[in-house]
Amino acid sequence: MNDNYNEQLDLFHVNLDGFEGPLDLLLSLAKEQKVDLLEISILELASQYLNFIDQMKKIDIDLAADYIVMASWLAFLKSKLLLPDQDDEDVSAKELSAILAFRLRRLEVMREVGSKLITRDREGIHVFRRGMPENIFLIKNFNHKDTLFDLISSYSGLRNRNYDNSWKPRVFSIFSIEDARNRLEKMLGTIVDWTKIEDFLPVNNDVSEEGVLFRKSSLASIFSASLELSKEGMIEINQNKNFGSIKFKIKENRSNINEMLA
Amino acid sequence: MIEDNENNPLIEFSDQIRAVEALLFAASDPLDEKTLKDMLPVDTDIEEIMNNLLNLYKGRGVELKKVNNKWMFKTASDLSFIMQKEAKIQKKLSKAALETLSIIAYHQPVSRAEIEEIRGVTASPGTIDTLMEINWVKIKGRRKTPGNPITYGTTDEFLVHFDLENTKELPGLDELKSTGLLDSNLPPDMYPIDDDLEHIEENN
Amino acid sequence: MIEDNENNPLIEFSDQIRAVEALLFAASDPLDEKTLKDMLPVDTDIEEIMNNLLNLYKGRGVELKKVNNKWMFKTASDLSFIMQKEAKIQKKLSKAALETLSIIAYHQPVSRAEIEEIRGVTASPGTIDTLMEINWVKIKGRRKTPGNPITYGTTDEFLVHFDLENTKELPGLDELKSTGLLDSNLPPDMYPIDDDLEHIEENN
Repeated sequence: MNDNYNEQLDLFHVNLDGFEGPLDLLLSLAKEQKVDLLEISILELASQYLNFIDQMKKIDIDLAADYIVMASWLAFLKSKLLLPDQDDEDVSAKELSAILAFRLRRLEVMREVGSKLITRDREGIHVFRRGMPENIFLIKNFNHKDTLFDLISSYSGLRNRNYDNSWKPRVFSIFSIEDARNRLEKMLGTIVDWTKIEDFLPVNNDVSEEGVLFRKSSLASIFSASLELSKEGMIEINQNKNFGSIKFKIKENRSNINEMLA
Repeated sequence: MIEDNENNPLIEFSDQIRAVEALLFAASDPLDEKTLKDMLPVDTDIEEIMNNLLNLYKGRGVELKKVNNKWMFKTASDLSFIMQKEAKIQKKLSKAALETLSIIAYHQPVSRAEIEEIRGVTASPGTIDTLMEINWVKIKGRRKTPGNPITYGTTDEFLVHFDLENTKELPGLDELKSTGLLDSNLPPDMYPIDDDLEHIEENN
Repeated sequence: MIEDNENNPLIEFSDQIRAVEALLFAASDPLDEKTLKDMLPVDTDIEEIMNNLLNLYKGRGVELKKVNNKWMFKTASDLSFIMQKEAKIQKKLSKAALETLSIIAYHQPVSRAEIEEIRGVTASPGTIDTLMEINWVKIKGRRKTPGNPITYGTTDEFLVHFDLENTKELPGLDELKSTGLLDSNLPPDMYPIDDDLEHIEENN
């Protein structure tokens, strides 16, 4: 395991790939201090972690949330450690440091016992059971090897299989800009005076989510189409004040043309 | 009766004898003498070892046997009443049986028609029978709906075998999702275990 | 060295001992004393039988071992150098899986949330699954706290694989318990003493 750590330390300035999360990173940084975890300087450790994360952010913007959360917590802890103790605090900076040291030590011992476990005499590697088991008649269900895992994974597999999980995008009924332009052109041919934008909207009294979306999209599309038409010199747009009502009117010369065409 | 190590002739046995004993015990097939010899030091007198082992296991619950020039341990033939002659019971349930069992476990009390609906296939007639034969599934009663279909549920033996205290200990939909076993897009209305499961009164 | 049956103490063994020997040999999986007893006459002193078998197999190539109050035969561990030739290649556990396994073993029964808390990362789906699939980890039940989370623990297979008689024998368990390192929160004796506060400020 130690060799593994040394390898990771070499990679410190490169990436986070070798780490199993922020606690793992902190533990590796702590080991760099080369002191007993119980005597570790949490302030120094917090600074190291924050520096490391800062460097990482320059290379990799997609830093996992776990690391960012730990960084902000450590920044908080660091500021608490540097400031004089406040009386109204629920938890003292020292207590928070102790909790962090405890968590690091706890993770470390879990790794230690893991390496102890894995080096024991293991069945199927060092030690073996009977290679030719015989069926025992008298023990009921003895020969059934189905486990709970088999049962629940079978159920999950069944559920996954029967559920159509292909993704279908939701189709919204919206009023396209193209439709809006056609509608505006048609209506402005018959309207001569300044007319509010709302009067151009298609009638829709649907109160469902769909209906609301349709009305919002028609307002947006009519407005966009009006900008297009105005740019082309076909209509005039008027708004007296901020958030005041928007009005359209066909351009004078254009209405004449329309009359001539009509 | 063997009282202590001083009187136990076994500890005098050479490591080679111990090794052959272990190899034959762990082997999944009978081993011939050449195979055994290849695993042991060159000067090993394999015949003497086999003779020693033969004597050692004579009259015991487990005997050393030579079959087709290969050696194997076998339980003594006079104890065969304990052993099953042939493996009648499969070691693992078939996929269909395991699926049916899981549906019964999660949806009990459940009728055959409902099982078929969930599995999306017509149940083969033997599947539920098999599960009832090994006593993991039982008839729970009849549902008080038209046709009064028979409903099925799991037995205490099922709980014992799968080391469950009760069927509520089965992981629920959310838990299956968090393990990654279940597609996380499954709609929530497919939640398998009804919280009121116990309150559904069936004719037991 | 055994010359003939007259000098072989083994044939004096009662049929009951032979039967238990045969059963444990045949089973390959650990069997508990109750199961063994159920298959023998009512007056059987199972403890005496086990003591006899333990003595008989002491120092042999095949040894009798106790796992979670169940009995099984296994090859002697000092013969591993020969047996390794027979060993099938085992999948290597990932660092995350071994860490998760250790946490489950030493903290059992333990919930997924607690495992994540100790590891300081969100568990990738699949880690606990893998451990359940190789049958080292099982669902222990639901905790009677809000949310009733499922808790995990180790199986008999885990004990067999790592040559442990029971979970109390996990290496270093007592020491870890006494130092409070298996507690879920900071143990009381690890709380900092307020008098030292100025000292820490000076240091930094």
